[in-house]
Amino acid sequence: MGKTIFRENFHQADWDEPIIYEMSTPGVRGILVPEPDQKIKDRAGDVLAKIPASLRRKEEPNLPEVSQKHVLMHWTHLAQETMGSNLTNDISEGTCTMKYNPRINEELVENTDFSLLHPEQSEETVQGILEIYSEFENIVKEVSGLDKATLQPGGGNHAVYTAASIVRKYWEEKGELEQRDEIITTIFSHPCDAATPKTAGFKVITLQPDEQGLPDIEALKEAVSERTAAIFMTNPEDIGLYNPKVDKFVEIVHEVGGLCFYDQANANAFLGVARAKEAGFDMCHFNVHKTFGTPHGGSGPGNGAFCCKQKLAKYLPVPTVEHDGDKYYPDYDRPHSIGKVRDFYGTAGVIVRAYAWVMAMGEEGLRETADISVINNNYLYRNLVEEVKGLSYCYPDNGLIRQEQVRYTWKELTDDTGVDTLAIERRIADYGIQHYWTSHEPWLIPEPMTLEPCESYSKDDLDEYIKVLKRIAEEAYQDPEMVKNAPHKAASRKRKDDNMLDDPERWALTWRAYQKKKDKIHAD
Amino acid sequence: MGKTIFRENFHQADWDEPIIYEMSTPGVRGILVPEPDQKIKDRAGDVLAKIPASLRRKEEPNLPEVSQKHVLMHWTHLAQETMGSNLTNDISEGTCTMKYNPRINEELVENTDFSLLHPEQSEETVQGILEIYSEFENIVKEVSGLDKATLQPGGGNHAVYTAASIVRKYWEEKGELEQRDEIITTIFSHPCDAATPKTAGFKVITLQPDEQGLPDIEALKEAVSERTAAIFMTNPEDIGLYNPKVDKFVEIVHEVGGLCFYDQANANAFLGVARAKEAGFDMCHFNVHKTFGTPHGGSGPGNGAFCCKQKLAKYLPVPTVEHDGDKYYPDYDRPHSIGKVRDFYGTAGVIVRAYAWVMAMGEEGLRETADISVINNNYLYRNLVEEVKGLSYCYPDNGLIRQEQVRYTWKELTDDTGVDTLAIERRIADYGIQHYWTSHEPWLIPEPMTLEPCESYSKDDLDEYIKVLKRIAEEAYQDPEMVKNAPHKAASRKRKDDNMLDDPERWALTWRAYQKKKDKIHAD
Amino acid sequence: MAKRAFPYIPNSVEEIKAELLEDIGISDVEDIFKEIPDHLRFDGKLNIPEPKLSEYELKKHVERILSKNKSAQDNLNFKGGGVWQHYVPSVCRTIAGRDEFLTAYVGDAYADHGKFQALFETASMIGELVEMDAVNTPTYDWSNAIVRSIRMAARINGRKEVLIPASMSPSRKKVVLNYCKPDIKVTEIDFDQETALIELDDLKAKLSEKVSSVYIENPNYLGYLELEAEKIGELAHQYGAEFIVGVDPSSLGVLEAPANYGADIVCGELQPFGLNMKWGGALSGFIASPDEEKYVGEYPSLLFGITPTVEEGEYGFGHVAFERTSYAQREKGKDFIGTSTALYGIIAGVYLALIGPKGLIELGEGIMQRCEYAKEKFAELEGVSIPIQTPSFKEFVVDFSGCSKSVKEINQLLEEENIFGGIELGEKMEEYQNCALFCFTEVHDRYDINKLINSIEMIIEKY
Amino acid sequence: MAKRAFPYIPNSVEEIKAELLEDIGISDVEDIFKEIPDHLRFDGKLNIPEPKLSEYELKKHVERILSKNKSAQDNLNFKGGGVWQHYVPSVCRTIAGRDEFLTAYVGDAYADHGKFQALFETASMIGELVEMDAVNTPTYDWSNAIVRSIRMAARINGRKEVLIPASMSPSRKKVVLNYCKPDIKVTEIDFDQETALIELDDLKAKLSEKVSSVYIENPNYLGYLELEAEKIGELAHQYGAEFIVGVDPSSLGVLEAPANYGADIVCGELQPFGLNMKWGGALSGFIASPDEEKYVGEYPSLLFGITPTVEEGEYGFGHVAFERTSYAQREKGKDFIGTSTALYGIIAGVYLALIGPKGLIELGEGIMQRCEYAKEKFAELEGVSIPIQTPSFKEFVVDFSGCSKSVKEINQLLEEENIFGGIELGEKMEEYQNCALFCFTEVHDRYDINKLINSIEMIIEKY
Ligand SMILES: Cc1ncc(COP(=O)(O)O)c(C=O)c1O
Ligand SMILES: Cc1ncc(COP(=O)(O)O)c(C=O)c1O
Repeated sequence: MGKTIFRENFHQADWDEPIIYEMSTPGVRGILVPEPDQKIKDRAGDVLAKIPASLRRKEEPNLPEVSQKHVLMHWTHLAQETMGSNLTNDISEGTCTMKYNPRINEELVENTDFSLLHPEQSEETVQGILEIYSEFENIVKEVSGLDKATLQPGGGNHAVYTAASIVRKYWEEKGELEQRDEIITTIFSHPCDAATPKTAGFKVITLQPDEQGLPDIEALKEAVSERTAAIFMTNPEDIGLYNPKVDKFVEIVHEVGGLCFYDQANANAFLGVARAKEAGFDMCHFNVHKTFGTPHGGSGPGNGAFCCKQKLAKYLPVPTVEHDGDKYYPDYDRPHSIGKVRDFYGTAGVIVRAYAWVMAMGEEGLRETADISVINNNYLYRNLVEEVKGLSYCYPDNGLIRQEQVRYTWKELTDDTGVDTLAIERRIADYGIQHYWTSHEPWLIPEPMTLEPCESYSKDDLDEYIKVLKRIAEEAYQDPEMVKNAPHKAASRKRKDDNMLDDPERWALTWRAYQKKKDKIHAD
Repeated sequence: MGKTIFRENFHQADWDEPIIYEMSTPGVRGILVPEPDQKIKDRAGDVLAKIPASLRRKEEPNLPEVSQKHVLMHWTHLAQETMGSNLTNDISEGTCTMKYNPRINEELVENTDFSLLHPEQSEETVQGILEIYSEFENIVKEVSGLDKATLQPGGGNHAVYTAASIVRKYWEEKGELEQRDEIITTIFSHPCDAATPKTAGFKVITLQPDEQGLPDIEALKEAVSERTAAIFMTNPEDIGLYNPKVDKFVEIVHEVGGLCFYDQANANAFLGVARAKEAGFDMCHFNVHKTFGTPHGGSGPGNGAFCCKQKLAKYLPVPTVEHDGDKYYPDYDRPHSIGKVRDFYGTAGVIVRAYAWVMAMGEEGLRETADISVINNNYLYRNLVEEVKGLSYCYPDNGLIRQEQVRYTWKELTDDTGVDTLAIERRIADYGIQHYWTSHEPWLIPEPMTLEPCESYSKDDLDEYIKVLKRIAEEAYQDPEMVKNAPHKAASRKRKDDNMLDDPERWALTWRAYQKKKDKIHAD
Repeated sequence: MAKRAFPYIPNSVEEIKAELLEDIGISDVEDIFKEIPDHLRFDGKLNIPEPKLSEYELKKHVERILSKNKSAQDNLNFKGGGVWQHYVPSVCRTIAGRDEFLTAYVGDAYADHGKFQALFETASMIGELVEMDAVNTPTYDWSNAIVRSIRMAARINGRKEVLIPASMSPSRKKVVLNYCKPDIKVTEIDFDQETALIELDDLKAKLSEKVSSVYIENPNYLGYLELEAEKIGELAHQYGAEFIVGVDPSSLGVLEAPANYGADIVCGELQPFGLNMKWGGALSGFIASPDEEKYVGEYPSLLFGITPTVEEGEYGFGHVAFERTSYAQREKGKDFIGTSTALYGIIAGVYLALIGPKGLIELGEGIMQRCEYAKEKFAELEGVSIPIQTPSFKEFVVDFSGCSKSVKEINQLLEEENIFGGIELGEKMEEYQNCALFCFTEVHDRYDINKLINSIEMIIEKY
Repeated sequence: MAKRAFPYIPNSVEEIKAELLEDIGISDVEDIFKEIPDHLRFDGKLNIPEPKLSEYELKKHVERILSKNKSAQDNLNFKGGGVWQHYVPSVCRTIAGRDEFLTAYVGDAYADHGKFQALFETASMIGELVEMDAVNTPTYDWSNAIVRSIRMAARINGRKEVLIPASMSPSRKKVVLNYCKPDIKVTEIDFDQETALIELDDLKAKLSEKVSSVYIENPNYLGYLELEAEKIGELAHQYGAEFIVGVDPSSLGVLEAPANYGADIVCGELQPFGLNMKWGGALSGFIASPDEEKYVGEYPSLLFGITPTVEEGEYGFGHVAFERTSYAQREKGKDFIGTSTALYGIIAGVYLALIGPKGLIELGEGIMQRCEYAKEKFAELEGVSIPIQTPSFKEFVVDFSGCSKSVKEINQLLEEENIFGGIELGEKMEEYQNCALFCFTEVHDRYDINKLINSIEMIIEKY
């Protein structure tokens, strides 16, 4: 075992970096564009003159003018001021499955055999990428046990929105959409399980947890009716409890004719362990950027792999990827399709990476992923709860063993010291660790913290994390003001006044807006 | 113009990173090696048993065992703790020509059409790289005005050593080697102009400067004799003065029959302005990693492009790159050759990059490089000398206009405050700037600092540099102890005791040595 | 050989696993999974392909599959239509590949200060291109940016109908039709087949006080400039509707900023800015509007703002009006927000800073010059014509009706010459049978264009 | 179009240049260059090719030239002989591409702390492989490491003769012969053509009290294990000579650490550790020795040591015994030091940490298995034989004397099958006419080996 790392002297890179506009000098170039040759120019004539005055740009766009070295330098500084999970002990971002994103997969997507494909190329010329799509669909079908998949959605929300669109189409085709206008979800399901059905036009009914912290089956029984279009639920919910009656939920909804969608964004800890099929779901989705090891990109590109049973397959967005016995082809001829949720085929690079990730792991590797994820989590949580003063976790007495993540609570520490979870979240960055995820809204658990130590983390990482939280808790008891004023060693110090960002007079979304509002922003 | 940048709140990344051995856990893997398949294993049998006992490894080599994520993380942290010039305002490393190293060139050398070439491939299969060698040789021949080139040396020293080897061979073939055993150089020429002739077996005579700071022509006249094998000299020497009598030096040496080698490592400011040919030199070299924009790699791989007149061409290392009218080929059939200075063809990737750099610039670009380099330098030096308290420069009254770099002196400031150049050099890192280059040994100029603001730096960079040095000088006057204890915001703090590194009992070149000496090292 | 630990799973070493289990106080992982009732457990092993455990074999395996593709590396590509082949500067690739940006996620603007600043800067540059003060963090793609703009408009004025041009990208239209359901009625405005422009009369006929917004694209899907854009905006405004303009922003070096011809909301696609085509996988949409609460309060996306910190002179960043979002309010938020395309947004900023104002103008002008040159060359071909005379940018329609070969056949034959011909329009828009949509960018030199023309000439003549 | 500023030269904008000149108080750059007398000025314009000013055209241009090569990407390569095709892990490439390491240079261990630590760690790992406590920062290549080791030995014991094996790499030998001049006499020790091993009798005959060092390679250039290495060391020691062993360190998972069979100085090549072949351009040498002043004081290279800082518990780094070097002492330093191959050294460390002890053993064993398999397959071919039975690692000699085709002809025909055959030995070593040196590594699977064998079989039979 390595020594337990503790970055006592840590400081994040802080370049005190100007805004790119402050680095601009007229006339400087970062790169030159290939000019058309003289013969082209001669034959083309004055092309700009052909643009009618109302559409012709009158002034040079106000872009910065910066040399290539300085562009590279600036964004490299900004990069260093960002804590990517590949560089850090990123157990912090619970519910996000911040696993290692293999570098080899980045090499694969830089391959011009992929990166320079146009989506309108003939199917003959894209057999390779179609094969990867098809193979990865087979993988998610196997992992879910469902029958058909689409990889078009650009993320988890988008996949859940796709589910909502399919539910709508399903009832529309049945002629019952007017009646079936409710979608049920649970409060510990991801916000998207409520927001996307709403966007798709449904009324949303949200179930509160029972006293164990599990979805309340009695509440469900009361909620279902002939108006129920579907249930959208996560399991384990984001507090890390597996709902052992999940199949009963499905049954109850099915009984009233509703459809059942399983938000399996983070299926990491259940790969090869439990599937949508066995629980009876009609649909599910995976966040490919979580469960299948692709990078999060600071918030995308991600991908949502949506799976469904055969009966819903006809509603999938076009095109689906099919094989005619001889070759792969995109199938647009799907009259019942909801249409499209995204242009072309979705975030293809994410799929190439995910396919490569699965191929690096195999069946045994996927199962090992699940095993180590829950073992890591149980090791972390037992030790945290034992060693860190003022820390507890939600529903401590429900007798349920935690699975892949835990929602903790700093309530005791906050009561004792006045240091709240947001302060601790900021402080952790001073030890070289990404701010942790508190909780989705609403905060049913007070002063929450959610950690997910998936399979990528070593025992040393877990021990470091424990040691850091222990130290911060001690600091909170000894020097609460210091913790409240954190971070001290991150790339940026505490914002002066978060209210500014909610104030139309003082928010500024662009440099041009900032120029206009500067005085108000800096008026004290 | 952008605002003058001043990184008041700068802090370098400091991950307080453990040694990789401290991150090791038995059994962990970073990557798996492809296993031979079972049929191979079966037929091969127990191969290890065939190794005689004395040569068979008995114990696992003690390498760290670290997962892939942690390997990546560790070296990424170490990277962030390193100030590459592409990320910084690196005017600091005078004599090193820290210019922008274009990213596109890195893409080109990752191209498998280059990166996966074996040097023993048939010439038919390497026409592309041979063409680039040939083209780049043509470029350095044109830039120097000389007749023939080799790109085999791995750096500047290596090229100068090649020169020394050629001088030796030349006299050997003339049968005069015993007599011609002296090589003359000047004290402001690079150390390699003394060290490599010595290594090649010559006695070295070093000329001191005249009162203008230029090489002393009278001293040369005294030094030359029938024992003079050659002169090896830099011009401008590394204090930035152009020797206007350089051709006289050549003449004087030629008169006694000696050869003349021009160390043009940093020819950046003289591209298209002045050449070895016009000054009469027989040989010269360029540091490709300086003058031609290739990255320095933390100290290599570099490349030394060696050029010579026709009469010395036959001594060049084998192979040379030739063209038979139809195709390129490596020529090994050179009976007078010194042999080889490096395996195969030298650092080919450096040549690909350098060729691309020249092709991005063209004749106009090379000349612009020269112009802006000397303009930048004169702007910087005038303003520094005017604005920074306690700072002066060498030979201030010699009436000569500085060219591409200047050797400054902090003597006045040191006398006033006790803060020496080494302290200031450390302190500058606290503002996000690389430690500057003081001077080669010996320090003829007290408390030296050498800056070279080549063409890659913007006016804003020059102004930032001036502002930072001005600030540090003020600090030295106001709070000398603080400056002496610098750096405070770099990736590492000041070494406890530099003497340890010269003490055989307390130096440690490897982790295994450190384990053995730890107690002595930490005994206070 | 003994079982080897997985390189991506440090704790997969048996001894470590045992140590962890012991610490937890259990003997087997099943003691954790026992929370899952047996009948919900997957009984068996996942039936997926045998892995390639070594990185080398994995690489070879995936490369072998990918090599079944033909790409624009070895083929001349003239397809656009929503994904365009532009040159991606090496600096863009470098920044995109930095693990810091690549693998960040939802950190706040302290530890992820750089990410916030980068996206703020991209928004700032986009804002300049369209001349608007508010710009969002990126959406999934342009199509998504359109529908979100439409729904923003609907929330702003409470109306439930949108007019879109029948000439818009058929693919983006599919997204719009689905996303507007069930409450926003989508009405298509006719266009003139000969000019490819919106029929103003039809627009007038369809406009009413019920219309929430009018959406147009400029240049439109077929590459033509919507010449009466300003007029269209005025008409929309007469009825109190929001005027939404969708743009390919690479045109904005030479084309007017939409705000200056009346747009209330601008949206578009960032792919031209430093992102390779990736089979259409590298799309990223943006939305811009005036910096008014009325608009800003309706964005569904995250919004990053600049704000002071406790350190004098330091720039800080944070989420603007976070309460809007579905993260904060679940179904009461504005539509929904989740993982989108932040990294692409960052790259677009790098691209814009690299190319600068003069470069963007040169890019635009150079593209138009190539197009005009190509149009002339096409027109010289027997049986080939340029049916639409409206000024265009980057793309235009070529009519092969006079040839004995169909567009599909021509494209097949072009493929044999290592050319990806124009997009076949007949299947997508009934108005343009036997037509193809050709795209020319800065990656094409005269030799490339001539090769295309000569190949077509040979194909037409030969068969 | 107006003159465009150079992207690599920010101040090439006319207005800025004018501003700088004005500040300096001159009107023209010639006012600076006037220090150079006219007759020394280059009069004219450099005659070099027209530039490719846009990055896109530059890339196309260089790629077009490079595409005239044929590489091991699309061809099966069986050449070794000092540069070997191993798989380069993606993490190595990532670290190598980070601008921080890539573009650093001579900064001290404060701002360049990471560089020092990285090279210290590489030295630490190499030290473990060879089991020695002192390791230098990298030299240009193995050949350079050899000659520096030889000169170190000469300085240590003041003697002026080195014995080297006649079987060593002919190319490295050329470097040795030049570098030992004029003062160190190089004497070759004969080897037995049938075993490829050093003739102990000849060694004994040539050893004397004048001999400063005995150098051997293990495995040797032809891939064979120098079975009597220990004995050779003993003989050297009997005469008070230093015993220098050169290694391909990728063998050290299965082969004994040289220190354990008597080596005083070990040197070798780092290219197998994470560096692509790059036409032989990615070489990097190392030297290792006991941690004794006698040795450490004689290194010409920079040496990086670990040392405490003023911050309790922090690791600092710095230059060890810097006064040794030519930087410090000019001609009085130890040989010379300059820019070497630091980045390659860093990568080698990344590689070793990735592959780990078990991986290195598997690598070695797997390579030997492939070689044995290939030997058997070769032996089955009519007219082809395996002339040397000494145990080998990675490489071995194949004799084609029984065939009607020369090695050159066979190789030419193999090239048509996309195979780079073994290195032709006849030209390099007169002992092995009609022989070729074949190399097998982990990149070769059974299919590859069989393809080689089958192709040779066909070639032999067919013609
Ligand atoms: C359970 C669950 N569902 C859905 C999502 C939404 O995914 P995305 O962020 O890709 O929209 C997430 C991610 O946070 C999640 O954890
Ligand atoms: C003038 C001069 N000559 C030679 C050299 C030596 O070059 P290298 O470091 O590549 O050995 C340098 C580099 O510092 C130099 O400045």
